[in-house]
Amino acid sequence: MDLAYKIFLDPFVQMGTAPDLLMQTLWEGLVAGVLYSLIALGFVLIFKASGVFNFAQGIMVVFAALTLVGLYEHGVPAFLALAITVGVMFGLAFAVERLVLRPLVNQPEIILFMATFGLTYFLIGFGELVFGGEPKVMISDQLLLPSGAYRVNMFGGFVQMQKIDVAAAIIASLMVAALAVFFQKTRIGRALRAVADSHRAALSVGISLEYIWVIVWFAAGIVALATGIMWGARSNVSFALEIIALKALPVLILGGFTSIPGAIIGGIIIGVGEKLGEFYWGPLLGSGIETWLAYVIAMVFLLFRPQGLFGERIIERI
Amino acid sequence: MATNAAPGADTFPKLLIRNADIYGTRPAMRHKDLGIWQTWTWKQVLEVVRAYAVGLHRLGVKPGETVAIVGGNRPKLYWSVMAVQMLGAIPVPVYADAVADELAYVLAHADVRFAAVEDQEQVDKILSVKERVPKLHEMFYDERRGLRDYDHSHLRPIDDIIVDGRKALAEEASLSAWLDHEIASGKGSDPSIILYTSGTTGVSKGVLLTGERSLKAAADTVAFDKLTENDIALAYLPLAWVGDHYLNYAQGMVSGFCTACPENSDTAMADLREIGPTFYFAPPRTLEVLLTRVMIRMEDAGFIKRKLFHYFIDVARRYGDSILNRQPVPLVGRLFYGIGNLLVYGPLKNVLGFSRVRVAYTAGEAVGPDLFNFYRSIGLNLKQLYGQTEAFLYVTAQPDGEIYSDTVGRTFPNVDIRITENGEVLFKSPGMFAGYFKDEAKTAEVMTPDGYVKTGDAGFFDEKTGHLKIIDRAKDVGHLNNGTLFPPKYIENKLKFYPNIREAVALGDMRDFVAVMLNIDLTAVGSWAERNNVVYGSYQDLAGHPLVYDMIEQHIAEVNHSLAADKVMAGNQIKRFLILHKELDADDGELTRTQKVRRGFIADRYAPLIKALYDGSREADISTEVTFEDGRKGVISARVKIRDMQTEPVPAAVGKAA
Amino acid sequence: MFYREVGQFKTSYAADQALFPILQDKIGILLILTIAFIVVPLVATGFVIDSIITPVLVLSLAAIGLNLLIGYTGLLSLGTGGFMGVGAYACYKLATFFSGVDIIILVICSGFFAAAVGTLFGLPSLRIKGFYLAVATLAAQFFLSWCFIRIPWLYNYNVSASIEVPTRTLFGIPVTGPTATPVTRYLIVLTIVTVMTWIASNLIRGRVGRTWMAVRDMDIAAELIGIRLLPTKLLAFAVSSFYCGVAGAMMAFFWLGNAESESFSINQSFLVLFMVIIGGLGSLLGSFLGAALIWGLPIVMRNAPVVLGIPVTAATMEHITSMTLGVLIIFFLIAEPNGLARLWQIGKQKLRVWPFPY
Amino acid sequence: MRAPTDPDVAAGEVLLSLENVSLSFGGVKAISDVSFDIRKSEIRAIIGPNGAGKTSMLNVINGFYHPQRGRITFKGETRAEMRPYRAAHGGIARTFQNVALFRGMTALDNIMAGRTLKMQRGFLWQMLRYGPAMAEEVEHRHRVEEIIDFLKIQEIRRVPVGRLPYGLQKRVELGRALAMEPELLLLDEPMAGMNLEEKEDMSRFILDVNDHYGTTIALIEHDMGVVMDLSDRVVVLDHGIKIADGTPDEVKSDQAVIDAYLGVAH
Repeated sequence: MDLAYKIFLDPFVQMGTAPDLLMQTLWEGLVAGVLYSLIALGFVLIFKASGVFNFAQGIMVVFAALTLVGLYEHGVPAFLALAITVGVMFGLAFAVERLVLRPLVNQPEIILFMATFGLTYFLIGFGELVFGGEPKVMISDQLLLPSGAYRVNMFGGFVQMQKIDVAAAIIASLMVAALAVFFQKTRIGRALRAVADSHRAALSVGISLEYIWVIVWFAAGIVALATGIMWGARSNVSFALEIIALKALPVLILGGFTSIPGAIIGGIIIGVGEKLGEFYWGPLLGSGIETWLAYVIAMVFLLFRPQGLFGERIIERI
Repeated sequence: MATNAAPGADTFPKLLIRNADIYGTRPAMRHKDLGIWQTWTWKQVLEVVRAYAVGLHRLGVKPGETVAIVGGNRPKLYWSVMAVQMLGAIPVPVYADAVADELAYVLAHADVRFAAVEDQEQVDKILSVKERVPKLHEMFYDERRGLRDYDHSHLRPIDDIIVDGRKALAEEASLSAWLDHEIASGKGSDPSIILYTSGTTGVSKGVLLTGERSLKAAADTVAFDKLTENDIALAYLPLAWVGDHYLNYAQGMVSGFCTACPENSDTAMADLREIGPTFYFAPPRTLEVLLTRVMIRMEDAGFIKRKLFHYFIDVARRYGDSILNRQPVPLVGRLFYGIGNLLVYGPLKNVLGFSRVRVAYTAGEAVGPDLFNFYRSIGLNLKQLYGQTEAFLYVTAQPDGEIYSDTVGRTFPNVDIRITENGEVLFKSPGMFAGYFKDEAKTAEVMTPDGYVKTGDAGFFDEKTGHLKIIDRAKDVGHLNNGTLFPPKYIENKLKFYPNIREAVALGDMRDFVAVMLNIDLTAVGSWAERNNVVYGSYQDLAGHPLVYDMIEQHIAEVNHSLAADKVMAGNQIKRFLILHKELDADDGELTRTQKVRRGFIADRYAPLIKALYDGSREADISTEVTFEDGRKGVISARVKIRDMQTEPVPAAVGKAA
Repeated sequence: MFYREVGQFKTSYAADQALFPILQDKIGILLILTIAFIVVPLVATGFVIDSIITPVLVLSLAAIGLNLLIGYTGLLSLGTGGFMGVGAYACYKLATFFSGVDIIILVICSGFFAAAVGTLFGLPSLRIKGFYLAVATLAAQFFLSWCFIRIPWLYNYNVSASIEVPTRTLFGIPVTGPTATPVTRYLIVLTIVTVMTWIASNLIRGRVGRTWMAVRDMDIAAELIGIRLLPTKLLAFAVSSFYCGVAGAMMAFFWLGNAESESFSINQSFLVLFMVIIGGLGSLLGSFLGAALIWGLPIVMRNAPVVLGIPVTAATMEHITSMTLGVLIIFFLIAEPNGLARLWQIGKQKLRVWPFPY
Repeated sequence: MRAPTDPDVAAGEVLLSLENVSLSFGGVKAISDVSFDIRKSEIRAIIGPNGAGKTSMLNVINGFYHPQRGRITFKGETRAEMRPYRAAHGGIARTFQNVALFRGMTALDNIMAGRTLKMQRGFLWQMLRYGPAMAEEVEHRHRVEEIIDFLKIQEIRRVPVGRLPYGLQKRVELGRALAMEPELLLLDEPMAGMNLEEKEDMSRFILDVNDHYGTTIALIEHDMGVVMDLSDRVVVLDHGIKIADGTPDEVKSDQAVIDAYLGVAH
């Protein structure tokens, strides 16, 4: 009885009584969600275009951030470092296409999936070898990212919003917008969609898959870089971030592997759900439930809608 | 050996009973069926055959009657032979691949009332010629599939007969006694089987053999090769061929060894490998095909492996045969051979299924020295024998340790050989046939007054080895217009020893020079074409291809060279040749069922080509009728090119036949 | 080349379907077993056994478990570590409650707990496939590792927050805990692994295995020949988790001696997954080869510089190892996507048809 | 195998009947209001132009699709819809238009898989693969070998079916269906993509199956010649509607059928 109360009533009572806290929680959930979305976005881009379930996306985030900071620490001016990092991400995309995707073309998904594991291990080793394993501080100021916080008064309390988070939200939405434009308007973008629909079709309209793949991985790299900067600015840069890559998986399930809007919305649902759960129900179970709550949400969701939020129903034919 | 002196066992049924006593629980027969080797011991076989015999008896099979056996090597067909013999009736095996015509002829000539057949295919074939075999009353079949809807008034499964027989035996005790009496009263002088020779010329003749003689002959060879109940042979050659009946059936009965039947013709090679026979017979053609396959497969092997293979095969060529013949061999030779045996010969024999072979024979055609030596060099105890259906196979054979590729061996124990002044070989043997079935005339023709049989083969005894050498069919040995002795087969064989040449027909009797018509070997030349990216659509394309002609031309040049070396043969160098547009085929009557060339027939069938060969024209048109496997007929026509050959100077003296 | 199969014919289906129908293989396996059971204990040092051989055996068992799921039933799972953990903790609790019961029995029993949990988390497999399922199993992984940390009861409220394996004896000989010798622990592990591998091979060659593979290759057709998908998949999950559970329990009791939640983290899952993929999907042998490679490689890497006398800091070595591991995984996937088992198969076939190339 | 039942005796007795079956996918009608029956031991052909709903028909019969309306009566049991495994239990076997074999398994294992329903031994025995389990395994292997022998595929027993040529795959698939010892065998274009010789073989096998095991067969086939030779009765569908039903000769001369086939290449 008491427990039932704790689970089903108490949290909502709390929400009602302290709406400002609720808002705070929602906001933090939103921000976390945005970052999940960005990583999920990287996944989706690659999965759409090359059918590869890119486990390395999370690591690419860390790797990008690490490179950026690392370069700066070696005395490279911030924006130059940024530029170089972009270059590095391109190099990475290129190398991946050459050394991993091309030799493995037409292999079953699971094999490509495994290959990205290999990539993960490589990037971790490489990153730490070059820039050292110890955590680093993101060079937010040098990149002219705002710091400090807004205090918004509402519901008789106030909600604290880190400026960096606001920036993150804005940049994220800009990037999504940019990608949308990229997909809809540019030739390459259309090519990408063609590839996503059917590789053969793409080839028939004379698009080189290799080229496409490089582009996609590069795009994913850029997304990763942005994510890295944002996330790095909130906590700091180390391979502990790796875990957030796994956070993106339930997002993908909610959103569907191939839907960009899905990734966004899924990310936010997970982010918010997680924070709410942690904040209001967490204490019941002892904290830290956010490590798995997302998955349970996703799993339950799957049982009712196996094809995800935006995926379309598959009719099996024989 | 104890087993040959079979006291009182002068017929196959008696021997079967003896075997059930001595070897009771030893395997008599194995058959790869339903994926595993089904096995029957001698006891079981006896029991089945008795039941079968009784069943047949109840169907009205009477002593002295003939029963046709049509099909492949299957236990139930072997049992049919046994059961029929048990009733004192005469089994008449017929080649399973015989076309309806031949089948009809044999069944009619042997006036069979019953026929035990393998499957629907044979049933259909026989039904299709039913009116030509009026006496045929009833058929028994082994394989049920597809026959269910047939009119069963004169058709029944062998299984049912056996079951019926069993029931009968179980119900009335008297039957068993009656059967025993039947068997006991069987006489060795009674005919035990009629084997229809696939006559090299004209229609086939029914060779009548008696139990006693057959067993005597078999006993001799069993002793000669020391075969025992521990041996095993794979019965994969036509049931109706004297070879199978002798080597597997008769020898099996006498020595008590196990006869294994392959699952089907496609799996024969694999089955051979599984069962690993200790006694093996293969006609030269089979060995040839096998060797060609080996060489082709090795072509695809990696560089090092290929080198390794050829190196050690070379080693084997040098020492293998002597080692097999237990002749002194330098230690280093033994050493290298040992390594080769580990790396190549052993594995090779293993993949070919020869690992356990103790005695292997080849016969029926002359064997190429290379071919013959290859198998011996890798340690397969391959020997040659010379024989005839009329002799119940053996006339001469090569004893262990006295092996020569160009002889057919010593006169066989208890055989007497005489050679006429015109070179024909005559013999008298224990297994000698009783005569041709319903054909006294023919019988008289081949018998000399003093009871020798004319083989129709020309040959002579080699001074240094004391072995018989066969050069050709006596009647085929002719003379060129310049008087040179001309044995076509001798030349043909020299040609056929090249893997690329499958069949050859040499012409020259009463002509100015020797010319040949050839068949290329599609497997060998085909893969050669692949390697040299020569494109071709059909045998005909390939046969007509200039590059192929060039290749063959080289072979013939070599043959000419070797001919030139031999004084007697130098005159026989080949001056012109052509490659036939189609493969010679038994279904078209160009070859016998045992794949021997039918000269006369070919001579008029390809008359236009032959004319062209001698009137100096560069090419000639030919169209021939062909029979497809399902019996339909069609016509192939083509324009065949002809090539001239350089010949080497002929030594002055021209000899005469040895 | 060394195969001499002539005359090895089968006269019964039993013989035809034997585990090792070819004589030479029988000899080979007997040789391996004698080496494993007799030679190794005599010659191998405690260090080698504890740091290489025992771990490889334990992980092989886990890999077999996962392989039954992925390789034979086609269900992708990333929860292996979690299921191993269940085994370990279950065994620990059992050991605490039934201190009298033979430890080996407890190890086996703990498999059943893992099986139960595995089956539970296998339920979604009816509705979802492929990567979606993989992610679902991740839920299991994270939930379980969370439990291992957050539920002190599981580790008896030890301050170390980890399993501390008590000393247990078998016929008076200590088999677990600090006093147990590496060799004793090795022999027990070896025995269990051998038996369970044999059982696995029996399962996959029989009806059960065929239904699994049928579901893997074409679930629709499987359904239409009367195979019920859910029970089949759940059975696969159960058996798979059982194997993982036992492996986990052995890991804690016979190898590490004490284990905290880290040992059963997501990384463990990935490691085992590598072993299965690199070793070869759908091959028991592959599971062993994969385990040996993935486990052995870093050890070799780490010790190489020491042996060669190259001065490298441990940290740097770690990084390099991780890099090389990554590269090697990719390399192997490119070289032979079907894994080491396939390489072995090809080699064997070559030997069988020697001197022919095919 | 099951004792062969004599077709003549059994003829007339209805094995399966469909009444007013309708099936649609999201508004798209695949089958509308089709009724017909299949008699014991007959060979029943379902023909029709592409997209006539033939395959959907089979899918309804063995329960892969569930019709929105209509009743299915199989062996006297009436139900609104089949369930795949229940259909299998009930003795309905099936082959597919584009072969649906277990590609990773050998021909032998594929056919053995067809025996799953017949195998009873429990998990524990399976673990030991000893005693009863082995005995059962052997017994069923024997049955399967009979089928292998029947279909003349001895040489490919141990070959993973993925490596087999199409024609042989079709045979193995038929073998797997036969292994279920079905009372009703559904063949979806058994001869699609075969050359003349393979077609002849396959027709032979189909007749033999019907004749040897007395199995009732319902088949979809495009090759009219084959259909006319093989089948006892033919039902013709067009755009999901039954347009004719009767003996081959009746159907051949049916105007509606002729119209339906006009312009449809065969």
